[in-house]
Amino acid sequence: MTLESPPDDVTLYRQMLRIRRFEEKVLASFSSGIFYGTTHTYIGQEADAVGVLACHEEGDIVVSNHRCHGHFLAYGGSMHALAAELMGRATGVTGGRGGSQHVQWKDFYANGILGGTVPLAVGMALAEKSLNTGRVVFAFMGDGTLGEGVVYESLNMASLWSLPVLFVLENNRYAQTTPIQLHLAGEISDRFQAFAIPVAEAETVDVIEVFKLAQEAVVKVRTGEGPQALVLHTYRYGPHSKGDDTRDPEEVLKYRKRDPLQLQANRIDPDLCKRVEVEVETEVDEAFQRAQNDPLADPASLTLPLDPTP
Amino acid sequence: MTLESPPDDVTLYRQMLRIRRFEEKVLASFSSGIFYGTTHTYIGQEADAVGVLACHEEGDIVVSNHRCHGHFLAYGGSMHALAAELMGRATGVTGGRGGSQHVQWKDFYANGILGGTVPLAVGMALAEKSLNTGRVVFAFMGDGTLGEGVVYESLNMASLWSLPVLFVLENNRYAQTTPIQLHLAGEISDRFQAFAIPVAEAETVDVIEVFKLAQEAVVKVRTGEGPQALVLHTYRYGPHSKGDDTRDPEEVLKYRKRDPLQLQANRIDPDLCKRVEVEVETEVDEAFQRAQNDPLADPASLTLPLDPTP
Amino acid sequence: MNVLQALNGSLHACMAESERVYFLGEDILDPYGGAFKVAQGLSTAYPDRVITTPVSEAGIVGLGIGMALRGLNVVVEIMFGDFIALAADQIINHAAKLRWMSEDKVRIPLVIRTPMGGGRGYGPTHSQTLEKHFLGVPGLRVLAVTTIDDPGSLLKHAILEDNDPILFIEHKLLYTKALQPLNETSEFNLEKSGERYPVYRLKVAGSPPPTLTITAYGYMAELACQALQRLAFEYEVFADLVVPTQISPFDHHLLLESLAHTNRLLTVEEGSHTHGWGAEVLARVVEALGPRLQAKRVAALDMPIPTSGPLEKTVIPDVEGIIQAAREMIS
Amino acid sequence: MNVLQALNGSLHACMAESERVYFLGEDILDPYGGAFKVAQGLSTAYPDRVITTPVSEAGIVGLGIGMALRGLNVVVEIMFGDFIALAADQIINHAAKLRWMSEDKVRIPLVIRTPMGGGRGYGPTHSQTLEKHFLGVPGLRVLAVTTIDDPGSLLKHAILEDNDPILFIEHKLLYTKALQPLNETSEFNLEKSGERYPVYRLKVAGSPPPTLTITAYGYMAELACQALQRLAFEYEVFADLVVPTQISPFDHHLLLESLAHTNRLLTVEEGSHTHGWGAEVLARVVEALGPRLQAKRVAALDMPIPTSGPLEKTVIPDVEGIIQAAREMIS
Ligand SMILES: Cc1ncc(C[n+]2csc(CCOP(=O)(O)OP(=O)(O)O)c2C)c(N)n1
Ligand SMILES: Cc1ncc(C[n+]2csc(CCOP(=O)(O)OP(=O)(O)O)c2C)c(N)n1
Ligand SMILES: [Mg+2]
Ligand SMILES: [Mg+2]
Repeated sequence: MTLESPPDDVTLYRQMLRIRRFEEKVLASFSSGIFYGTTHTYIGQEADAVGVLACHEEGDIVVSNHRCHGHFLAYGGSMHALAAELMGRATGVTGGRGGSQHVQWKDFYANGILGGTVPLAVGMALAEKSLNTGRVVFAFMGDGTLGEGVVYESLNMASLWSLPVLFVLENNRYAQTTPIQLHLAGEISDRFQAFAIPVAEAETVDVIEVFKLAQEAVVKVRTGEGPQALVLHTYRYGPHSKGDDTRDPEEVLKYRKRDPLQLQANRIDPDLCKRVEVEVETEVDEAFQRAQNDPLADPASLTLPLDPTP
Repeated sequence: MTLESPPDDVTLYRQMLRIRRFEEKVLASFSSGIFYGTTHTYIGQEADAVGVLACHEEGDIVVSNHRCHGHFLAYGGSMHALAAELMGRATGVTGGRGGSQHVQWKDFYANGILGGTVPLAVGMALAEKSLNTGRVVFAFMGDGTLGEGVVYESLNMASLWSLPVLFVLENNRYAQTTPIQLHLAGEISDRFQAFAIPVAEAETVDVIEVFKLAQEAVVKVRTGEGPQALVLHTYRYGPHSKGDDTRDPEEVLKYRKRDPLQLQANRIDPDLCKRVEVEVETEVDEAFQRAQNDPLADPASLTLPLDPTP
Repeated sequence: MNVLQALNGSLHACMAESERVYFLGEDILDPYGGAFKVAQGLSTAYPDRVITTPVSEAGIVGLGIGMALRGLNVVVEIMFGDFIALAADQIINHAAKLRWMSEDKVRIPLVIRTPMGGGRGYGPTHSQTLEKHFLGVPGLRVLAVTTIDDPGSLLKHAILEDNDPILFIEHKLLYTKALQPLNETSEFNLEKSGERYPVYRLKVAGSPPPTLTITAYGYMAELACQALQRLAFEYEVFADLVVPTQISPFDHHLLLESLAHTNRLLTVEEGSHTHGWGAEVLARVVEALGPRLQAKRVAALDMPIPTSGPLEKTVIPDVEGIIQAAREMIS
Repeated sequence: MNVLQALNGSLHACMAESERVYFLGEDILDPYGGAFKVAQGLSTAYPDRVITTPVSEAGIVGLGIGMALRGLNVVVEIMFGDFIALAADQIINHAAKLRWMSEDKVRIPLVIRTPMGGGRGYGPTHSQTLEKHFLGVPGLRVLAVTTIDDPGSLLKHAILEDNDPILFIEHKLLYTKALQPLNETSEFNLEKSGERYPVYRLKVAGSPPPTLTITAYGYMAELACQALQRLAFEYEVFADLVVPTQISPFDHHLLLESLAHTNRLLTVEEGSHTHGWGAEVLARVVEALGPRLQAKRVAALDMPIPTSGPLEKTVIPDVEGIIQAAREMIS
């Protein structure tokens, strides 16, 4: 297996833009009451999901978290189904059962318990290794999730058994409202190295840089070198969920100036950029429109989680 | 506060010998059926408890684990009460409730859930720091306990808040029957350093060397430098609990040759050594004898764990 | 005053009253003040005793136990009750046992506060009523807030006047609900039994003797109040409602008093049906009353809590469900 | 053949039958074969599919879920049932929900085996009967072994023929007990209902119609068998004993059949009394039967399990306690 070159600039741009516009629409529509529950948007972090998942191959597994829309769209999930899921429609990814943070489709798994899915990711890697499928597990988590003990139990076993999993740590510098210096002692990369897991690290929102780092790491994982970690220092532009932003607006502004989309747009002919913009906006509008016209989830569709009869 | 010199050689020897002879007697007496439950002996690791706890001051807190007899005796716990506890007597440390691994007396706390007490230790350190008592918490754990996630949650908070706790990691190279290479990825010291906790480390059974390392670390803890870790590579000579030894006898023999007691005995006049031996043997015999003559725990002593009435 | 204000005010009062009160939790610093704002203002007023923590539920409960062991009165906030399972070992094997294991030499004055419940579309991992898995833990007290009387004083008793560990349940939908002070309600006759953690008995003011006894706690007590009125006015079914604040261990004294007249018991809870709180209530009452009790439980369906409104509404009990069950029992 | 041999044999058979069966646990490699030896020989026979793990209960259950998600049939051994609380989040929020959350698109063929129970003086953190806290988890099946019939086939069904997560309870004291094969017992009349996870009904052979129905699972079913005989021969009290292997969700069909005649129910369990398994059994039966049931529970005292023999014996139910409770109900 060799290092492949990244997808073309426009594709990368389009994918990031799809996430951006989708999320903007989610935030803008929230007050209209079309959604159930809450949401956590990915705006500002798009280069991570798109750069990393550009390396995923059919059959690879993605384990995501509460902030999963970006991962899901980059994985190839349906924008319409995601919108419908947020709106509690029968056509949602899980028929309205899971909502924003509990998305399961093909080999994509997201969940609202921070850290709780990390051992699942490692277990899936163990299964794939045992079955010799050559599949790689991508496990996304945030800086705050490094507070959860089960993450370390998982890192230990992933390393001990040399399992095919790439840990993608998105450090957006906050856990909800808590800045990293109030929740994390020491260095993020050391948390992986303490388990002898090699780390690649970057302070970047450049999707191509992310892709390259990810691809190097994924090749190692896929060729049996064992787990790798990718620590991506990034930033989210939006609030943690909806209205709960307590950060210094100056700080947000500073990071907004190094926008991953702008950076990638600069690599593209402006007219082409515009065209992509229009196409994506149309796609987002249509996805939302269609979802809104879909029927609400039907209580008759509910099933028991277990067959009760012996 | 200055570094104090270690206790005199005979005192150190006597303390280690008290543990050794107590534990030998425990193992030897088990088949006679005088005990309830099981036990985990400390034979071979005596230098750790004695060397480390020689640094403890009145009011300091000791958090121990399933293998607690050595810690308890070095802390100053009553040998008779410990023997009585193992025998389920009313005079036992906890009146026969806790047994071998659940020992609570003064500021000493032991428990049978691996790792579960580590956050308690850190919480106690937080309390002592808040109350400005100058007390230090000694938290003992084994190599296998590094498998438990809550340990890392605890290390993170201890470090974040610069709490007065000394983590004493006794690496006896096994978790029950599992050799360390099958349960631990990477280096033990890195597990602490990943949380920016300074580590002192030694491959030694020399009680004076242990004391010196511990004293240096404790001084740092006590003077507000925050948590420290001491990684002591050691070995247990006995089985994990009673009959369950699956290790290579050659390996056990190798480590038996660097016996902490022998090492310390070499520093002492042989006649004095003999006298100490006799005294300790008498002490152990008397402790057991007295305990065996004590009444069994009385069911009428049982109390509810909670007052049920509102 | 609403429940949120009462709880927040109580926390302020406790921290003012005793310097030994400490508060730990995730994202609890001002201006955020916790995901549900119960901690609002605390970190500004008591910066040294209000500690925002990493995302480590087991760890912070464990730390709270350690602090309590050393004599502090500790409040730990778990952001969503769904995460309490992460601290199960700390609660069951440490907090609840340490006093007993030490022959009462150590005590654990720890209050673990957490919001439970659905109704907001938060989905399967943020809408649960998981306290049922922590009922009947020897050594653990479980309290649940309602709007009745004074939830602030309930919390205060828990923090300042109890030396044993407490799981303190706050239903998310209660926060914005107005309190029903004991003496001011004209719609219900309200009787109170017990001081620290009272049990309340309500009936529709001026109603004839009850033929049914309903018992509910937390937010379901709210719904049961509504059901009580509609049962009386629309269906001429008259019921007693017994609302405990301490749901485990459960004191069935007042319930038995009411049942002595009605012999009919309906329990209502938001947790899933099987092995819920109501099971123990029924069991106790049957044991006590012998072969004359008719009983029924209203609870959530035995499945996770879905996000989509129509689904969530189907899974979680509502006023209609309570009324229907009550009517079935009477007919 | 004893229970240990049956379970060990079943594991061997499962691993031989399907290459998709994997086994994870702490200290399970030969020659040790696990703390209670249930895994003996497995690692020698199937070195690639038997994985000894670090001391990480949450982690290994989580890994098991992940493996199961990818189509393997996974058995995870938790060394002592007391440690299951460490995996509570993995069980409640992951294993039990994933199928439902995916609209049945994924399945979790996972068996978490663990020994529970006291009687060996292991003390407060190694003697508990904690399964009560995992009953009524939507999406989780809880099974419990007895000596009756074939515990090996129970385990085999769980591992190979069930695609949902299972908590599989083995009482420590059962391992060395001899099996009571269905057809060979002359002391009891034995009736079996259900295939995969049967419910059994026993009565003393040749006894007159029962006046009492006892239900118990696990090791307590053993004690209840002894009590049944002594009640019959010493006190002329004749009882039916209903023994489920699936304790949650609980199928009360056979129990109701028996109660239709006796109207008297005694539940027996080793877990602590309040909010135990018996509560749900009683509640269900009362709901079904209406005002004619007399009921009582025998269970452990509501306190931790002490180490010292005389104390432990006082806390945990014994045959005498069952007999006494039964006689009280009849008199
Ligand atoms: C077990 C658990 N604890 C707490 C939460 C509440 N919570 C949701 S997101 C979040 C912060 C997560 O921070 P991070 O891992 O950095 O991810 P980010 O939100 O920054 O993407 C918290 C505390 C949760 N969902 N799960
Ligand atoms: C939570 C938990 N899991 C498993 C066990 C069972 N157990 C008791 S001691 C032990 C090995 C501990 O190894 P280590 O920490 O190295 O201490 P050592 O026994 O070597 O002193 C295990 C697995 C336990 N007591 N608690
Ligand atoms: Mg973050
Ligand atoms: Mg060890």
